[in-house]
Amino acid sequence: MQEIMNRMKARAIALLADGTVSRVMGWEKGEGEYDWSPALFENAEEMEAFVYGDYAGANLSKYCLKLGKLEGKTLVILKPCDTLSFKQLIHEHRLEREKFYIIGAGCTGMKDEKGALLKCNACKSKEFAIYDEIIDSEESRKPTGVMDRMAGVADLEQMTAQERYDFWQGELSRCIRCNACRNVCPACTCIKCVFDNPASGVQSKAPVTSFEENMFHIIRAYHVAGRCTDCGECSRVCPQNIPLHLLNRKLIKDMNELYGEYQAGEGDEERTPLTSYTKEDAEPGIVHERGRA
Amino acid sequence: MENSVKFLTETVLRISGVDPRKCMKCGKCSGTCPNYDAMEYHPHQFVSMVEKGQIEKLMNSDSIYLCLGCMACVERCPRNVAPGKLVGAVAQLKLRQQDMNRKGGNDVAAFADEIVPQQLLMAAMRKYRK
Amino acid sequence: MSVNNPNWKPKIVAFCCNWCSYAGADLAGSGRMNYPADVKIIRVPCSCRVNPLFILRAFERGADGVIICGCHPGDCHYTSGNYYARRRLTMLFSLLDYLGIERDRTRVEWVSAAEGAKFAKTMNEFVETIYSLGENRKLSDIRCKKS
Amino acid sequence: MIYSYYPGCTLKDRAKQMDIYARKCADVLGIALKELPEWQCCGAVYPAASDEIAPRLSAVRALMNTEEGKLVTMCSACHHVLKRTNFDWNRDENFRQKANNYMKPETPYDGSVEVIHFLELLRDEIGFDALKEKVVNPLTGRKIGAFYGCLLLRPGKVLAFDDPENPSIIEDFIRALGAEPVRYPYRNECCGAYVALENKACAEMQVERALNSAVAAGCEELITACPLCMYNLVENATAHKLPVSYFTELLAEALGVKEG
Amino acid sequence: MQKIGVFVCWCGSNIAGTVDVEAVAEAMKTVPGVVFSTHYQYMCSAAGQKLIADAIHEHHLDGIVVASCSPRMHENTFRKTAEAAGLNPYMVEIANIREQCSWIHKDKEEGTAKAIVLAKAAVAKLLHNKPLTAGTSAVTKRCLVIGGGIAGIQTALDVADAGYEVDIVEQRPTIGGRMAQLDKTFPTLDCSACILTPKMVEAAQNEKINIISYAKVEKVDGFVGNFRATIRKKARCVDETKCTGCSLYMNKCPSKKGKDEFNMEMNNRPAIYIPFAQAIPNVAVIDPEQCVKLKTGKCGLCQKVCTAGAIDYTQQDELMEREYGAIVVATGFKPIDPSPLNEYGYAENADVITSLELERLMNAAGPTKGTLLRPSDLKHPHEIVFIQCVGSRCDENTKRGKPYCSKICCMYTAKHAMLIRDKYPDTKVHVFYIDVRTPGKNFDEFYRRAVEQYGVDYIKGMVGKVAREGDKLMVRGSDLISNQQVEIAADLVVLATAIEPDPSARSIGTMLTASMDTNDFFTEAHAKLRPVESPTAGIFLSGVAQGPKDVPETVAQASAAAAKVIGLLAKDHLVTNPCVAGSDELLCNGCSQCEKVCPYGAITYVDKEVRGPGVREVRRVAQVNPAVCQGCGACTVTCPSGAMDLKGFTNQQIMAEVDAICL
Repeated sequence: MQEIMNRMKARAIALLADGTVSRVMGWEKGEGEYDWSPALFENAEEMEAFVYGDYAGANLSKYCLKLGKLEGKTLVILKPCDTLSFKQLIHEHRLEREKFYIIGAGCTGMKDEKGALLKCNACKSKEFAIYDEIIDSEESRKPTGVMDRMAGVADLEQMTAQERYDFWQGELSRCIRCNACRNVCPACTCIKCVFDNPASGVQSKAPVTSFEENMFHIIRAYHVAGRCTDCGECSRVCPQNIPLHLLNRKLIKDMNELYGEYQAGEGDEERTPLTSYTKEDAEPGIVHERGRA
Repeated sequence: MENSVKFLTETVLRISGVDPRKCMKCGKCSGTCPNYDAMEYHPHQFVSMVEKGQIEKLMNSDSIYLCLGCMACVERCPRNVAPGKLVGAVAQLKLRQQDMNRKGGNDVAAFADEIVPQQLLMAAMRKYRK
Repeated sequence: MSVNNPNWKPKIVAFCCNWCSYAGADLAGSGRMNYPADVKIIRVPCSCRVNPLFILRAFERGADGVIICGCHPGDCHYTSGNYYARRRLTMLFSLLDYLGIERDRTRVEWVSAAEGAKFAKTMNEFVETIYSLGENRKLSDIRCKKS
Repeated sequence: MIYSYYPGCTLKDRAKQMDIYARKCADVLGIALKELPEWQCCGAVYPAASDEIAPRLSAVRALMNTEEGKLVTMCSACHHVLKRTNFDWNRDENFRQKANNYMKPETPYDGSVEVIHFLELLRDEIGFDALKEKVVNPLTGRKIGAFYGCLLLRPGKVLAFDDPENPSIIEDFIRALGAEPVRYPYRNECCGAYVALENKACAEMQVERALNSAVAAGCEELITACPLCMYNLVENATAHKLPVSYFTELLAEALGVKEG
Repeated sequence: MQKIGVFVCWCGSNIAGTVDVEAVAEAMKTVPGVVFSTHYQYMCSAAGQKLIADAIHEHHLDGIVVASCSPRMHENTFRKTAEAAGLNPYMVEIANIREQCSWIHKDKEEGTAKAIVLAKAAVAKLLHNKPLTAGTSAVTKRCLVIGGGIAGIQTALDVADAGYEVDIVEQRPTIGGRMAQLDKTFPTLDCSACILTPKMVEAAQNEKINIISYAKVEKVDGFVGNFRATIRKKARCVDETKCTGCSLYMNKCPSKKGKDEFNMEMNNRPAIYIPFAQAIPNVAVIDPEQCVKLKTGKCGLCQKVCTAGAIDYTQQDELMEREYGAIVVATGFKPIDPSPLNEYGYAENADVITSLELERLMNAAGPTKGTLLRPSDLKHPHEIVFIQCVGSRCDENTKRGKPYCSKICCMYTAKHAMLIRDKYPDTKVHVFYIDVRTPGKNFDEFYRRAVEQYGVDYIKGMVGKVAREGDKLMVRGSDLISNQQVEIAADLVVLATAIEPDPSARSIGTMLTASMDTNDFFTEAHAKLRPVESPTAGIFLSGVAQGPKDVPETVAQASAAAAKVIGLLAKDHLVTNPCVAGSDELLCNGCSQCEKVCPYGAITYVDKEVRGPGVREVRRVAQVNPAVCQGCGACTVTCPSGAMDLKGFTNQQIMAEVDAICL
């Protein structure tokens, strides 16, 4: 990984120098050993602080929303799974391809202080959905993280309704509505969230009752359904360690089972499972029947 | 066993699962019944008489033993009434009355010979006694 | 459970599309086909107008069941609205079920303008289901419950 | 292919031939008919009253003891009773509950068995085209009428055996054996066997109607899947008479395994 | 604070019977925003409307709730009332306390409580209403009639008579439909062709009418006043402009195996044919399934004999796009196939026929040239049995036919029986019937004549079995009056088969988004009061497409549909529905999800400078074309930010209703 980082750094400095890009979006070390944060670099000197490696877990796609509005091109480093988020934002016309120079970064699985990241345990792909050039190594092309992505969902599905209810109440009731999940999510990109908009009728800033965090998380999962690439950032950043990704993965699992395999950000089709249909789709009653079998 | 009109009617309706009010009185059941001429009351009459509560008349008629159980009337009824099931239910109700077996076990056994198939004897046991 | 409160009457919200199901409900009415007064209908232009927010809001405010009725698939007045609704509601219901909410509190039924009897039958069945489930406690906002 | 097999009482006695030929043919066709252990009489008639539980218990037991997923029957009456029992088991909660109370089984029957008649097996699992290829002794030139009777076909929705008004399975079977099927109007009417013991005249009338119809249409022989029809069509024939045989006998003849 | 008035209608005893209207009006007075509340016997009456108008003036109301019947009945009435009183018509909400309350509840306390909740919900919604202004759209002054039977022809003639252009699209090679196949018509016994063909000719000669035969409508989009249809005109391999209808080719064509559809396939026809002598257009058509030239490339005999040079084997299907202001559905019917009801033996016996087949057998242009001969041996039948209600009036669970009465069978069977007895007095005629239904002018008299004057034997009961025995058909049925089972040795059995909508109806209904019932008959906008309109604006219904009817009823309905079409086409502009979607530019993310689900393509995206508090930048935002948007709301739910909303059914309005119902 060190070697990849060095190549990346050299390449970024060169691109800055020849004027191809005006800035570089990457990572720098924070206070702690594992605490690497997204950072913006505008020249070769600043690039000294640039790092890439095992702790560059953060998905930089969402930062591109603001960067895309600046003059000139931005170089952005995207790991394979990050490219899905980026491409999805292109599908949604939130990013302009020409405003970015994308270096696809080889990845051998990311970590934090607790070990491998959740998303890396069940790595979706080593393919880059979008890039200008790739800097990787033989090592990084090997598959990593072969855990079943849907195992956690399947476990919950096996429980009784009451068990599931108790599980989720236990988790969601710990929500402090810090909005970290929303802020980091590359699919949660509304200029103004319905929950912040007094005119929406569902505005809520902090949870007053047990219901509101339910509402917030159900609607958040629902609003990103079909657009969520399963990047796992929501769970990664949650200070309360709520497994929010289990909500998104449930919807992904259902959509895959009912409407055919689909990965947000992959391919060129802009329609998501929820903005398309077939005449033979299952009836909503399938939810009821499936549970009874 | 109670024998009020209400009890008998309700029992027949319940155990047969037939709703005689669905009948539009077209007579197709009787038009298709292969044993019509032998019967005192015909399939369509079973439907209207059960609806009117005249169960005892039906119970006391040999017609309940003359139904071939062939289900032609059930199959062909355009209203899904199933008159044949009513005949069967009335017959069953009769057998459930005290001392109302059509034949005793020995009587049925007496039919046995070299050729009569076992299942016919078994069927007779079921149809004639309880 | 309803045993706690013998006087409990469920609150049931029925979203009906203007073209088929609302007309079907009218037909049930002119045919004097009874169904419990617990059902209150909200008219929407199409089943695809039903936002999951409305459904959650209803539960939050104390509804015990929410049913969405629209034109039969293929018969949508707007051609495709109910097809989208079908996917959206399937996903929402599945998610609610996943969160442990009684799945029978939600239902989708396609009722045409000519199906007054089906409308009444559906509502009777749904109300019966809700009675058997009892009060909705899992999703409601306690502030909204009248004691 | 292995199938559970329910022969029924009559096939062990008065209708032995039907069973013997069926087994011989099954061997030729590569089907293993695995006789259910300790089966009891199916009950012979399906009760008309929905609250009659006991007469259906032996049928439930047969279904419960079926290990192969599909239970093959040969006799029309057994087929009728088992299929209807199975149908009601899956729809009538009351029946299920009471029957379980009576029998107290370790694991209650889950309703998953499919009851099929041997003819359905030939049509749906083997296929009449494949059957045709196995025929070594085609019955060319024989004009054979199918006597369906009532128990095989009705009630159509429950038995789902063939179109109850316009069945074709036995005709297709006859054709596959190389003979000429003759259709006649009374092939799906009742032979009247159930009243034969008490009321011979009635039975004779039904038989005469059927045979008259068959002869008029040009049938030279009849086949049946029902021991009751067999008995009645032979014993209570009056003005018209026709040779009657079980469909399995015909099959054995065509497959060349009738003798020996 | 808004000032809202509530008006509770008694609807005579319809509402007041199970809802305490006074209590409802009283309860509404305490609802925030309500400044006036009253009740009245008939709000829709002139006096009731005046009461509303007066209250609007007196209390300076800026919104009203009428608690009354379904908005589908009187919403427009009260909107007009409000408008006349100076209020925006969209500041009116209806609480449906009749169809959805008083009529379905028996307990007055319960009904009253529910009515109050419904009225409160309406007030809650109204508090969020905004005045809306309807736009206008132009009307294309042309009408499309789908189906060229008597229904379609009559509608077309009447619309054309008012000066508007009409296209008739007919799937068969000729117009005329089922009526052209009938021999005589009840109860006058007019010759069907004699009264129909003049109308066909009139349609052909009318300058305003364009007959597009051998064609089908493939696609329709647009909306009332502005439909656009794609029509596929099938290749008939004969140039319509050149063909003289001479029929010289008939004997030359080597293919003789085509089934003559006009004669119910009872005889064969050549591959090139004209369906019948009076066909319009009187132009031949080549059946591609039968034509030797088209199948093998060798033949071309018809081309050689055609002096007009009309034959063109290379002709291709032609697609036409046309614009219309109104569309009339006149797709008609077909008799059901009685084969599944094989106790009647239709599938096996040539001499068991349907009534429509009998029409052809009795018609001079039919397969037997009008002599009644039975199909099997062409002998004259001496004993005929008619069976009524074949496949009609069946319980839906039996799968033995249709649940409805086909309406015309009693009368045409009486007609058949009478005509046969009249022409062949030596023939015995029996009719098995369940009921004889004759509610029409001179209908019962007609039926009685069949019995009393012509001695037709009517047997009350149904047939259980038809079995061939020798050259007779043994018909066994019950005679319920004499309580006997009867058996009749018949020579011919005629089944009065149920009728069902033409198989093309379902796809046309889907194409037009016109609602249909479970039997595939088109649903009318109101069963009593708007019987010739579909609930979908601009779609009108003519003939059996809407439900079984006889010729005079069909003609009457066809003219009624024409009157509605004329009323529409006479307008230069239509007022459009102002309840359309609209996007809040400040909230729009420009994500394009809404565009994907819009069935009308009404949403486009523009780069636009957006200004708001603290915002001034160019963004990609959604824009809705209000003339194209039909107001379904699919976009509103797809929009995660809530930028897209639907006027008249806004998020706030619906949530206010939810709150009012649940609290």
